[in-house]
Amino acid sequence: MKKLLGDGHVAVWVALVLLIVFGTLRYDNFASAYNLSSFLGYNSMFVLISVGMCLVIMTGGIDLSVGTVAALASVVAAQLSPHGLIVALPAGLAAGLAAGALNAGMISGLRLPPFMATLATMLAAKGVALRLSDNRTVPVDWASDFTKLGMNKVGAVLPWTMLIALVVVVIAWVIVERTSLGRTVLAIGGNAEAAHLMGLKTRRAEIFVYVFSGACAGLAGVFLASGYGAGQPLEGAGWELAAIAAVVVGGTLLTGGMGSVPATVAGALLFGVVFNLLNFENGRGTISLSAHWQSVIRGLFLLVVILLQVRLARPAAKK
Amino acid sequence: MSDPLLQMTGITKAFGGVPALSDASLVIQPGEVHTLVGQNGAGKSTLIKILTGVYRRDGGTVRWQGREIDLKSPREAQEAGIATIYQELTLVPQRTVIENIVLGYEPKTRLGMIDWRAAEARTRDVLSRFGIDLDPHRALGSYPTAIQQLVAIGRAASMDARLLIMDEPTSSLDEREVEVLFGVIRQLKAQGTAVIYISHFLDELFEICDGATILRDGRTVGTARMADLTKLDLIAGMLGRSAEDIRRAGMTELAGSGSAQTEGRPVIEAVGLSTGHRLRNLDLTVRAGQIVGLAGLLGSGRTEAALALFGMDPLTSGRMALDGHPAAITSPRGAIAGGIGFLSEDRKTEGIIPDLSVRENLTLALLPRLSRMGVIDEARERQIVEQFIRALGIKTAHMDQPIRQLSGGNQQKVLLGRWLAIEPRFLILDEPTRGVDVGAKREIQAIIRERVEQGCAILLISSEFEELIEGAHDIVVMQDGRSVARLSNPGVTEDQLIHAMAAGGAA
Amino acid sequence: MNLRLDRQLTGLLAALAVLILLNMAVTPNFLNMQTLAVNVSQVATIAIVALGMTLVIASGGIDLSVGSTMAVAGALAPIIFLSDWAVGSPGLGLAASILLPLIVAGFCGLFNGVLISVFGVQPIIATLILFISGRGIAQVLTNGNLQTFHNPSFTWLGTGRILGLPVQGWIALVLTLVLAWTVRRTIYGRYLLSAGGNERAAIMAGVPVARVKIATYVIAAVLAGLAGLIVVAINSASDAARIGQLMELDAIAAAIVGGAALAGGRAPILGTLLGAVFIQLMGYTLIANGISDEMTLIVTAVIIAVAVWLQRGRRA
Amino acid sequence: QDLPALAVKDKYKVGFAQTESNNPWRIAQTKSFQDTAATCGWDLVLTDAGGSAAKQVADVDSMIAQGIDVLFLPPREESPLIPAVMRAKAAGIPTFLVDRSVDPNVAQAGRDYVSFLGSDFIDQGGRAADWLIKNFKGDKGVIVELEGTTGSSPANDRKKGFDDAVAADARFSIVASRSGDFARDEGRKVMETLLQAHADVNVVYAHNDEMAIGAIQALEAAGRKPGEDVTVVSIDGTRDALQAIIDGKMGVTVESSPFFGPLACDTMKKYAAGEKIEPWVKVEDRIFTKENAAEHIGEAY
Ligand SMILES: Nc1ncnc2c1ncn2[C@@H]1O[C@H](COP(=O)(O)OP(=O)(O)OP(=O)(O)O)[C@@H](O)[C@H]1O
Ligand SMILES: Nc1ncnc2c1ncn2[C@@H]1O[C@H](COP(=O)(O)OP(=O)(O)OP(=O)(O)O)[C@@H](O)[C@H]1O
Ligand SMILES: [Mg+2]
Ligand SMILES: [Mg+2]
Repeated sequence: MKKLLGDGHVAVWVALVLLIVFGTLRYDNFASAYNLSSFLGYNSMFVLISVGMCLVIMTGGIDLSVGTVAALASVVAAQLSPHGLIVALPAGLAAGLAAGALNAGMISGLRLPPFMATLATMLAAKGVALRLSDNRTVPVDWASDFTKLGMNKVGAVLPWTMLIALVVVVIAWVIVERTSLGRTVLAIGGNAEAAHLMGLKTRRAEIFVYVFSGACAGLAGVFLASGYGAGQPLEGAGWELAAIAAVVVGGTLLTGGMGSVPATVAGALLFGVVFNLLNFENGRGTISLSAHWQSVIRGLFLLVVILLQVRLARPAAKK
Repeated sequence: MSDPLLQMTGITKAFGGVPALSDASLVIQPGEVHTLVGQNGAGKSTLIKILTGVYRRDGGTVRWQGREIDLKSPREAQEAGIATIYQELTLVPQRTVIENIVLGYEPKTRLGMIDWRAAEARTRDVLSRFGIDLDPHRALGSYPTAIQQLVAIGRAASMDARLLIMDEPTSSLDEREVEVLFGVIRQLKAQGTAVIYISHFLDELFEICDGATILRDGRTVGTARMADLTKLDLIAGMLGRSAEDIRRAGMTELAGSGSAQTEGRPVIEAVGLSTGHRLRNLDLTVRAGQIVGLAGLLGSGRTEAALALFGMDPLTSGRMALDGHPAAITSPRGAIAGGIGFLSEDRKTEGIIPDLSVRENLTLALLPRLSRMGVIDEARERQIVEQFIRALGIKTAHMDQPIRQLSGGNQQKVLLGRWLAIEPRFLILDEPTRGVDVGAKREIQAIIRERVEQGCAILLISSEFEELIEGAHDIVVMQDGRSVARLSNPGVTEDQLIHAMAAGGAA
Repeated sequence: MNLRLDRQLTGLLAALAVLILLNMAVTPNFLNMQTLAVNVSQVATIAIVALGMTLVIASGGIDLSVGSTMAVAGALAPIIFLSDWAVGSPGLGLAASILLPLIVAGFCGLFNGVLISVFGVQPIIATLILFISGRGIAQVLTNGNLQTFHNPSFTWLGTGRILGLPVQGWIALVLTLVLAWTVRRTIYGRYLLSAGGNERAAIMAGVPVARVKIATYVIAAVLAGLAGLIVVAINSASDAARIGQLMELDAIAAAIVGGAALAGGRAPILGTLLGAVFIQLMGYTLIANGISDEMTLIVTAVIIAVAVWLQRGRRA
Repeated sequence: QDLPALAVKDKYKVGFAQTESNNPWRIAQTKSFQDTAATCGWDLVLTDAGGSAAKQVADVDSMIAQGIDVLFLPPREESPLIPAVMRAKAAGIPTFLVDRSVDPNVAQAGRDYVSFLGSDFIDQGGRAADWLIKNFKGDKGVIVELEGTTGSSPANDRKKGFDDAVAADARFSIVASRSGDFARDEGRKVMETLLQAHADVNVVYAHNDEMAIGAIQALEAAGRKPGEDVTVVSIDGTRDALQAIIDGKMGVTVESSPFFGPLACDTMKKYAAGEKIEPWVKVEDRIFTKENAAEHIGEAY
């Protein structure tokens, strides 16, 4: 159980459960199948990029390019959607992989700081997405089976996208917990030089995390195109910060070396729930929050979660 | 004789134009324990790092088992059969002990996943070889340096290498662990593993090594069988002076530091100190002009005692008085303001600021006194640094060189300089001569003695009995976070001390 | 250390020289005073924010909230000088409309600094809070409305000229010199580099790390506030939603191109100024030569990567 | 017709899924809906997608879950909001698109949503061009175009409308066209730079008034005389723009009113009453010039 929740990352689970309980009690239909499935569908993209980001951050790196890479992948997938899912999905994924490989090359090969390398990719991916799409959103082919991926559900509630995202989560989790590669990822974050001197395959691990993160972003882009019917070159702004926040709220240290994949998922969902709650609160009509107040409240909420986490994590870290 | 296992010849290496190695060579026979000796900065670690692919050499050849090789990374070296414990602890403190031992060579299940059960078993196996009992699931960083050092040794020793390199493995170990380590080395040797053993403790070398290579200023100046050497020869070779000179100068500089100083006024008095960090009950008094040694086994809480006295760990009970006045020392900053200095045992994480220069590192604690209205008097700063570089014989290209480029021993001297510069009333030295060559060790000891004679009170934590017995006026023995005995010089013997440390309170 | 930084500066200067030569060859009217003035006025705000960012990065942190802090200060200034009280006593009103926003900005920095050094929150997350909320607060202050005004004495901050060059350029230059001196010659500077270089060691050498960090975030925030005022002054309008948007990325990029390392411990102030100039000039070149917006993104990416690669120190 | 019907009630739960709140126009639009809520008997559910089409869909979803009666939706982009429209329809919620439309090949007014209330961005660009062609005195018009946010539909449409119309007149050439991100500060910076590279510019077309004002500041700083030696044309009709017209610095601004609230209330009531609603309820955009600016400045935002 401790492993499942991520060691010492209870705060985020507690907050998540509390918010869901709060929403269920306070609002009609909050826990309805409709709301749940749309919530899961929308947040599948964030779960994906957060998990990719989680591995990157475990190495002590950062990937600022996830948002625009997802946008680029959505454009590529949408443009190829007439050929069906079988072509569009791998194509979008490949776009993500390519961007990830570019990051990996700059960081592991040219030894550029991850912040700057992925910032460059962030700009370039947006430029390429706009170029490919001729500055417009790219409609998908509704007649093909491409949109089924984003629109259909398993049972009444679980969207395919979330299911796939969870599979990726499990894969990432197994890699981190049970493979040499995953442990190397953590070791690099703990002390990159030591990991190298210990004879670990640090370069391979470093390349892996950026390519993996790129792939997650690419897949998120495919979900975006498929679930929202368009390739969107302008989407993805601020996704990198959302993902970083999810990872950190999940208890992963930005300095690397520690972290939990499941807690990161909880972190990503937590922010989704907050948005959802704010929408429902606005519908109650008691207070109509302007958009400005909403951002103030989101910040305050983040503050509370962080302080809670600091309090809960401190004694654990010291023991 | 068959081919040597390893043959390095004519190795050269320069860092940014400054030569570190100019003509170094090293020959290792299969199954021998060979030492590489030399002063701080002689190039020992550099030579090792070139062999194991951390640095690329500028010139020279390396032959391994008769074939010329060119290793490009520590990984390749390990795959070729060379396991290394580098001088700077190279482990990952955030990860568990298990991981630090098996990382890179994890036992796998049939599915290619890590077999954590087997990994734990292997870890316990390795640890028990060294007689360490700890929770292998805890983060390595939560254990003291010595444990970490043992884990590093355990990791390397479990790799079944043809050649095992140890760069100052015993610098943070006490005598008991050193014995355990030697046991392991003999075992490995019996299995045919060769060992390169680097240490500044010369007695150890005579105990464990078969052959020696002497390095001076990046050049190999001699190689011999250990049996053909005396300590004096070794030192003379390292320093490049005649054995006669050395004999005349004597061996340890702490010895005979005046008569027992029991009359000086107490500079620091601690009664019943306890902290949340395993310090249970410490009574300690150090008088002006007195060296009090703190002895104890690994984990007895000596470092914790120092941290408490220095205000790093908040007290849960007990009180302190400085110069006879009750003092609440709650931060290192406050301690320093009260005239307390603390040379930490962990140079890398608690000592140096790697990117700052030698000058900036040396004056860090002194800054408040070096500045007026927040502006640093750089002229005076340079003058002071100049003086310490000369007095301590710090080997550096210039005072603006980043400290991380200095050899370990020289970094230690800079840090000692940092504390001497504040002219402390009370100086805590936690393993001050760790990793310092014999020549420099004497210099450092001389400086310590000089300070004591000027009235400074010193708490000396050391795992070297010789240093304690010859240097300290009084020795306080610790066990499980408590002070259990106080032995007074002159007259303390090694046996007495060992007995007190093990049995506790007997003396 | 001096040697190493100097080598980095040389690399950056070389890159700048190439850019200038390229412009002289291809950009029309490049060598004239107005071009200089335009570039100086545009680079000033980035440079001012980047200076503060450099200090924060040197402390081992990062500050995402600079853009929001700019918005808060920028939204506040017109509220103050448009108030009845300030209209009544314009001199005091003007002073208040500059000082008060800077003080409020300082409090934003204090908030960041306290979260980071007292509560131990990681800088990127601590400053993310104000990144999200700060702009919201600015918008709440103004009800989201664009505030436009006509106030020549305030506007001077953004449009005035001294010796033919924009006031804000001089401000940036003076701040650069002052901070460069501060980092090199004051105890604060030394403490900052120590805290960023090895926090635990710094604490054990008596460095008041918490105080130093808080001061650093306050300085960064005040500088951001100043930049916010300048933006408002240039435009004679304050749009809380837009002031300083994406500024954090520009500022971080300028600092890193200038030689700062995200791991902390280095504060190349002069490099930061040059980094900001480099980024500004690159943007100018692309716009002036009619490169399309999407190509601009791609070319910028390539140039940033190459610039960082050319003068890459150790890894950040 | 398979559009969901709307009962006649005193109170309606009305959803308004705003796309973003980062410019004065959007803020005025939101305010207009909030003001109307009071007079029209709405319980308004307001969301803000922060510029993300995907989030806007999620917002609409959460409104559907809350059981709104009517949806007013300014779709961020043409294609990505189609799922939202379709799901609202499936949930029996009549939807009115506001100020932007969706891809007509997939979703159609009268079938998938009730109607589109708004103006025509292409037409706005065209009208700005028409005014320019009619009123430009010189014989060579060197144009700098300040585009809106790259890739956004108003930017694309306003560009197309203007560029096509101007292409028909041989006097004009567009020497530079560059995004100013719909913002004053960015518009000013881009204009400053372009002015250096193209000193002979004598026409500026901005996709919104904020950028136009920024451009005027840049022109003045460079010693040019907007209104005399440079003609500035733009779109939106903000107070600052009308003031600039009155001051003689700007030639024209084509209105693009954000005040949709009353029209929305009106149209919804008609729909509930069973009246037939046009697929496109066109908003009549006025055109503000020196002749009428002064009389309308009071109502501008
Ligand atoms: N990365 C580096 N950059 C610059 N100079 C270096 C670097 N590493 C080592 N040096 C220099 O090379 C010389 C040899 O250093 P080395 O660490 O090999 O000494 P050592 O013999 O191991 O000393 P010690 O006994 O103190 O560990 C020293 O003068 C040191 O300053
Ligand atoms: N053999 C051991 N097994 C488990 N834990 C140990 C062992 N030795 C030490 N420790 C840990 O170290 C703590 C005390 O370490 P401390 O650094 O105070 O020792 P020390 O006496 O200063 O030794 P040294 O000077 O060698 O570091 C103990 O409370 C314990 O947690
Ligand atoms: Mg060494
Ligand atoms: Mg100790």
